[in-house]
Amino acid sequence: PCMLEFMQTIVELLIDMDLIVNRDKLLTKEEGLEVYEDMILGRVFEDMCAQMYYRGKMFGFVHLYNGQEAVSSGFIKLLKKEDTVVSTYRDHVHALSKGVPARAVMSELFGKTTGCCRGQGGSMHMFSAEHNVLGGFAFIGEGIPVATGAAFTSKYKREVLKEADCDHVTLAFFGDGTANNGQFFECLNMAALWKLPIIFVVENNLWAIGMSHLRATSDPEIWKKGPAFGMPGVHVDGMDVLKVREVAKEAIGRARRGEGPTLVECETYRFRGHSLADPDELRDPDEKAHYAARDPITQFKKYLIENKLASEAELKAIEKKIDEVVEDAVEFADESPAPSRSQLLENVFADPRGFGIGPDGRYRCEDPKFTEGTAQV
Amino acid sequence: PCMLEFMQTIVELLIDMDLIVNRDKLLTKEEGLEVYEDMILGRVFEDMCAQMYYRGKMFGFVHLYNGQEAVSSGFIKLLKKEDTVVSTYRDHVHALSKGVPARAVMSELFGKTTGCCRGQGGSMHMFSAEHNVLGGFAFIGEGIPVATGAAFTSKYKREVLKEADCDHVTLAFFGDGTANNGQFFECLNMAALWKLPIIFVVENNLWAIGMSHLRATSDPEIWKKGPAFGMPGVHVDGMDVLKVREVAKEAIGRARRGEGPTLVECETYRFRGHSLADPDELRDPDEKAHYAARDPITQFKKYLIENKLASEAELKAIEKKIDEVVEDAVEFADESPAPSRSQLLENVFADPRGFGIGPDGRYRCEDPKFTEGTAQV
Amino acid sequence: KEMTVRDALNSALDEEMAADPNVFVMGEEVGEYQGAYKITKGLLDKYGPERVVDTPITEAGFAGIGVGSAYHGLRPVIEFMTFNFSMQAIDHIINSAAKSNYMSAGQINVPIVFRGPNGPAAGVGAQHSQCYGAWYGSVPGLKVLVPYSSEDARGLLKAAIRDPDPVVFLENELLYGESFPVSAEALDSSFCLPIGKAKIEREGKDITITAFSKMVGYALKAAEILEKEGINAEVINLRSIRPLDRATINASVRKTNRLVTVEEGFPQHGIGAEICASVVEDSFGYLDAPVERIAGADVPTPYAANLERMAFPQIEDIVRAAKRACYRSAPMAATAS
Amino acid sequence: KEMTVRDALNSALDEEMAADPNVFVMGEEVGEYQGAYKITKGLLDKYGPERVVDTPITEAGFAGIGVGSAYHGLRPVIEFMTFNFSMQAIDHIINSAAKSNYMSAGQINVPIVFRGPNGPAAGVGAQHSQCYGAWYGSVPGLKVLVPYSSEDARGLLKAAIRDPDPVVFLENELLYGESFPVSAEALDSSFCLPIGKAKIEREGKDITITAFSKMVGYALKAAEILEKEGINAEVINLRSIRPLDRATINASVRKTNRLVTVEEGFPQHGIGAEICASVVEDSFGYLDAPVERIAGADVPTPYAANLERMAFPQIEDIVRAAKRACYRSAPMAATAS
Ligand SMILES: Cc1ncc(C[n+]2csc(CCOP(=O)(O)OP(=O)(O)O)c2C)c(N)n1
Ligand SMILES: Cc1ncc(C[n+]2csc(CCOP(=O)(O)OP(=O)(O)O)c2C)c(N)n1
Ligand SMILES: [Mg+2]
Ligand SMILES: [Mg+2]
Repeated sequence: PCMLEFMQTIVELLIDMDLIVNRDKLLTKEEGLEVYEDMILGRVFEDMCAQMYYRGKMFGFVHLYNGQEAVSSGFIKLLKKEDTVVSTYRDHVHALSKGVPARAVMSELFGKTTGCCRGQGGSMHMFSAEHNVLGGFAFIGEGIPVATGAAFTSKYKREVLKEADCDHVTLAFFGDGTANNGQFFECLNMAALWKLPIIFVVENNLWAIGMSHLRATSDPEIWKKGPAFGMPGVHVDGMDVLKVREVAKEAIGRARRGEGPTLVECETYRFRGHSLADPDELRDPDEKAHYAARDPITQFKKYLIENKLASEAELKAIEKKIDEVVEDAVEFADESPAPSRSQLLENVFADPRGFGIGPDGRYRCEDPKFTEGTAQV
Repeated sequence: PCMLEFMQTIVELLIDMDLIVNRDKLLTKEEGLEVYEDMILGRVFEDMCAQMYYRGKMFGFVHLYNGQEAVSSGFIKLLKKEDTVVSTYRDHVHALSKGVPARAVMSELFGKTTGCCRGQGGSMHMFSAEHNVLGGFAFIGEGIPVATGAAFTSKYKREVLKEADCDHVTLAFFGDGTANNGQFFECLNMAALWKLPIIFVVENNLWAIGMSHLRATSDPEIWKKGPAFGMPGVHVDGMDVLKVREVAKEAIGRARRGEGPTLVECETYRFRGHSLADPDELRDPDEKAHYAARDPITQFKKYLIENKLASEAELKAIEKKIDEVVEDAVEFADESPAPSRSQLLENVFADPRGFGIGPDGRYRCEDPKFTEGTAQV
Repeated sequence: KEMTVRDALNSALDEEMAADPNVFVMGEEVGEYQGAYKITKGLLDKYGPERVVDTPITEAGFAGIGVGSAYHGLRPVIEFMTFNFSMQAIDHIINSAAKSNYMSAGQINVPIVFRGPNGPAAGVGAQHSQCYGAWYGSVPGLKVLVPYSSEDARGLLKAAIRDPDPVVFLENELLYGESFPVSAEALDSSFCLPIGKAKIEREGKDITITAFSKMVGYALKAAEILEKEGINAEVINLRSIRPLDRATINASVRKTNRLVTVEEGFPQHGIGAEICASVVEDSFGYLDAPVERIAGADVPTPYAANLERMAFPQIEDIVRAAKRACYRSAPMAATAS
Repeated sequence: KEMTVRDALNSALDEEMAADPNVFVMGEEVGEYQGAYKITKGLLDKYGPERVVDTPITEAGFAGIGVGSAYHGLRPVIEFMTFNFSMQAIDHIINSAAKSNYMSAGQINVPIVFRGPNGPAAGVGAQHSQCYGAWYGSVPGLKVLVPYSSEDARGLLKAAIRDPDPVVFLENELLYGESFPVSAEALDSSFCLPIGKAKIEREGKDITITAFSKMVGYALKAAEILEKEGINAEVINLRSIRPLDRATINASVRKTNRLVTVEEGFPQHGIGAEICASVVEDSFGYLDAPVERIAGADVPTPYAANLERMAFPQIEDIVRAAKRACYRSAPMAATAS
């Protein structure tokens, strides 16, 4: 409740300061349906992951995105294929929004060779070079410099490689807890200093595992660190995909025009525990209920219908389609083969010369000693 | 020149904002002489170091403090013995201000066994447990968490160990370049969150080796990071020891009363290169001249005399005394013995059991194999 | 009586905190969440938030804060949620903690413990599965302990907390839930194991197998299998990687004349390499066969379960290596292989 | 013709930047200051601030930025002012750079070079004197190169920049100013040395001495002294720590039957340990004496010049160890020592 009051105050403050965006900028029907489908995909996919995890189909740490869909869909659906997304361990939905097929993500989670990383990466490490999803970083803050480097590349291409039309933008997604980490601040400085085309998207879901944001952060208004480092900082209601989308449009536009980075704090909430192993005992039921009532999908559905952008039937059709997509992904993953033994030693290097490769230039992956470490791989 | 204008603007801004302290709070004669003596000691000691370095008496990296004396003297002379100072590689003068004898510091620099660390630490690693000088940290930013931990201890002693009167304060000194490093921000947050009795003293000498502060920092007003992290941030003219002292008094008082940390940015300048190996070719002669004209010692001398706090003769006497102290320190260091062979293996552990110690419980330091690494030390 | 490793660690922390008010615990989720792996369960209730300190996610920051408090005589126990994250604080472990007693010529000792799960868990991928034993074990000024059983966990953690020097304490997530018999002596609050002494878990005369942490269990199982095939293996639980108990290892090899080393970390510059070099230095003439070194495969840890299994030593790998060592009888013959 | 190692590195950078616009240099003081050790001298003038990028003091930040740009196909050369500071960025070297090709199943290779001076310099104390060869050399996904001469420096740096994988390139401050003869071939801009091949600097038949970086010079001087005393030493310049050229090392030991390893890093889990284990694994029957391992003393580096000298291998240590190895003729006799 104290948390809610506090957030209330922030929102009022922001409205006063004219920092909260105008809701009137509408989207087209096509855009609305695209965003809705993406949000549904994120939700249904993650629910399925939970089922599959409990059935033993996936393992290790699995972090789901339920509740935060407005952020991924609100931002990523505005991107071009050439734009880059850098995520964390909570990365399935960012990958899906960016266009990585559900089959490839689900297979990866099943540890199958048809996964987007052939089963070598896993839940926390989704990569797709084709879709410019550069990971999947499991260490807190680790993805932020990498994303800043991706943004640096756009500038380099323009200035050094003379690709004048290179206006690619990078989005770095991470949580409130991560916004206390040193790498965040180091990169805010460099991104502002060098005017890099990056947007730092903080998904402030109020908790870092069991650590409340208010207990972890001396000034909980994360967006304020933008101006402190010389870039715009924006707070947005991360449960409202329209608001997110408007803020995202502006920030992405700024980055594309070469006008530099933006810090966006999205106030959101995760509807499940931190990972599927988390008993989730610390969060106040009232708090959970408060945010559950603001489910971004329900809200957006209502908006679409009230504004005559879509009919109930159309949305139902989307939901049905997505159910099928996800069912299909599961089936595909389940039927796909596990990695072959040879995969163990492949891909350590792009050029493995010198590392015990055979005369044919390939790894000696069938060396009987290889699991003993004495193999020179 | 652009730098100067810029600084001018900052200063005006600060005056407007009433953030620049009132010069009228005077000091007593005793205090004045103590501070003057300390500043002279710092200056003369460092000049002697340069001589000794060029004569081959000290080696490696030697970073001198000339020009910045108002900061060390202005802050540290207000401390109690129990208060802690944490410094960087540029640490000789902080150690001297805190009371470590010139002999001990000079001997350390000569690598002699009478040095404050028996010649084991060296120029960048001054420690004195007796004087609560906790180092001497050669990595950028490394000292900041350690200092924060020292401040944490004061709080712990009060709250857990029930030492109700433990009001010890910690000062962390570091440079402008360091204020871009992640550890700085991580600690601003924790210090504010836990209201630790620490003062973050940024000695902004406008340069980090050859990197101009303005080229390195998106918002060059470092003091502003204080409020951004929920603590007071103050800018002060670091060439004016009276101003520094007033700001320091307030910050130290706040920390002692348990009211939490302060960030102080002292605008200062180093009169020599980054280290004695630095050709110092990048800094503008005009800039150097500008700050040379504001030599903190000359300014303070003028103040003492104009305000009748000291006569020329008294100050001369102090200067003479310090010359003798420093001469004596050199003689002492020169005549002191080099460390004995046995020192090599001592002090690796407080309890070296298990590490190849002899039956008498002491290191087997005369083991003929010990330089080969195969000795188990 | 039986006890899980988790309870062993928890009770050791509890007793040392009760015994010495200078001892405190700091890290991510150690307090209200009761520890990511519940090692600090109940401590917040008992000792309060001043002594069970939840931190923001700032390994460099809070590890350094721990070190600073240790300079002033407190006895912090710093939890890394996993040791992988200790990389973010490695400068403080190496420079601020390990080197300060030396740099200050003994003025400032650093009684700090860095602890947390180390090495591979299950299905957590390449970034969460690394063993840091060899890295930390190379650094002068550090002591590095690697408990296997509940008795190890209790005795070594208590020793680490009471020690005046920085200790890196490497646990294993997959052992937390395992139960081991514990003696009455080990349950006493005064219980403590010496730092730097290995334990012979099983005596044998034909071959020496060294292992630490989870691999001790594997080595013991391998020894059972080998026994059935007529090979009598001696299993050494290292308990400490630094100092390494060269005396115990060499005495065993002088008896068995054959050595297999087992670890889950990467092979190059690993603990097996060091043990091999130590035996070559001290007992070269006693070795009747090349040392067999078993380590994690020289690859980042793959996620897929079947690949992951292949990436780490299995019991059958140990059996196979031990047999190989035993069938090679004379030094010269070895080169034929 | 002679060339300093500094000029060798500088010319290699210059030529590779001229040849490929994707190559850029980033780090502290690499631009306007021309490099803390002047390795990047003149590059800013020639290639501009977009390709010679001065950074704030943020190793984690700028190393990660380099990695991110390499994911997108640029070829960053990241300078650490010294490799000690690479600890602040070690997560990016290990996780973001080394493991990504594997985690992404070959989709994202990381053509990045991390370079800078490594190991002890002179009088710079405990924090500035560490050798990181063994640590980085243990990590799958990394290649680790250690040049000694100017030819090494040119050939290996060019190879590193052209390589599609992350390379850790360990230089030595005290060698920067040293001059070495260079062949015309080595001066050609197409010159490149193979990664993973050691170089026999001096042929010999009585004993093998392995060394890298500055220690190669020491080993060569030791070999001269030994020659006068009738011992004919073969000196191997490793050039690469990872991959380690086991074939060359083992072939040499099979010829000489004796081995001394030399390094300045800490002994435990060091490069000497790995070489010893490799030889025991591959050529056990050929060894006529225990391997002699020479390393830095197992202490933080002291400042005082006399102590510092004792803390690192000296030529006479190598001579002494080689003699010891030669006088021990049969394996069994060794145990008497
Ligand atoms: C360097 C590092 N330290 C600790 C962790 C363990 N950890 C994983 S997620 C997490 C909390 C992150 O919270 P937040 O940034 O708010 O993201 P959210 O999970 O809420 O999306 C922590 C501490 C880690 N992965 N990396
Ligand atoms: C982690 C780390 N990176 C780089 C260095 C090299 N270095 C030494 S001093 C320095 C500049 C520091 O500038 P500043 O913080 O302004 O302090 P000043 O020297 O001006 O007092 C740098 C980059 C270091 N010591 N540690
Ligand atoms: Mg969160
Ligand atoms: Mg500076």
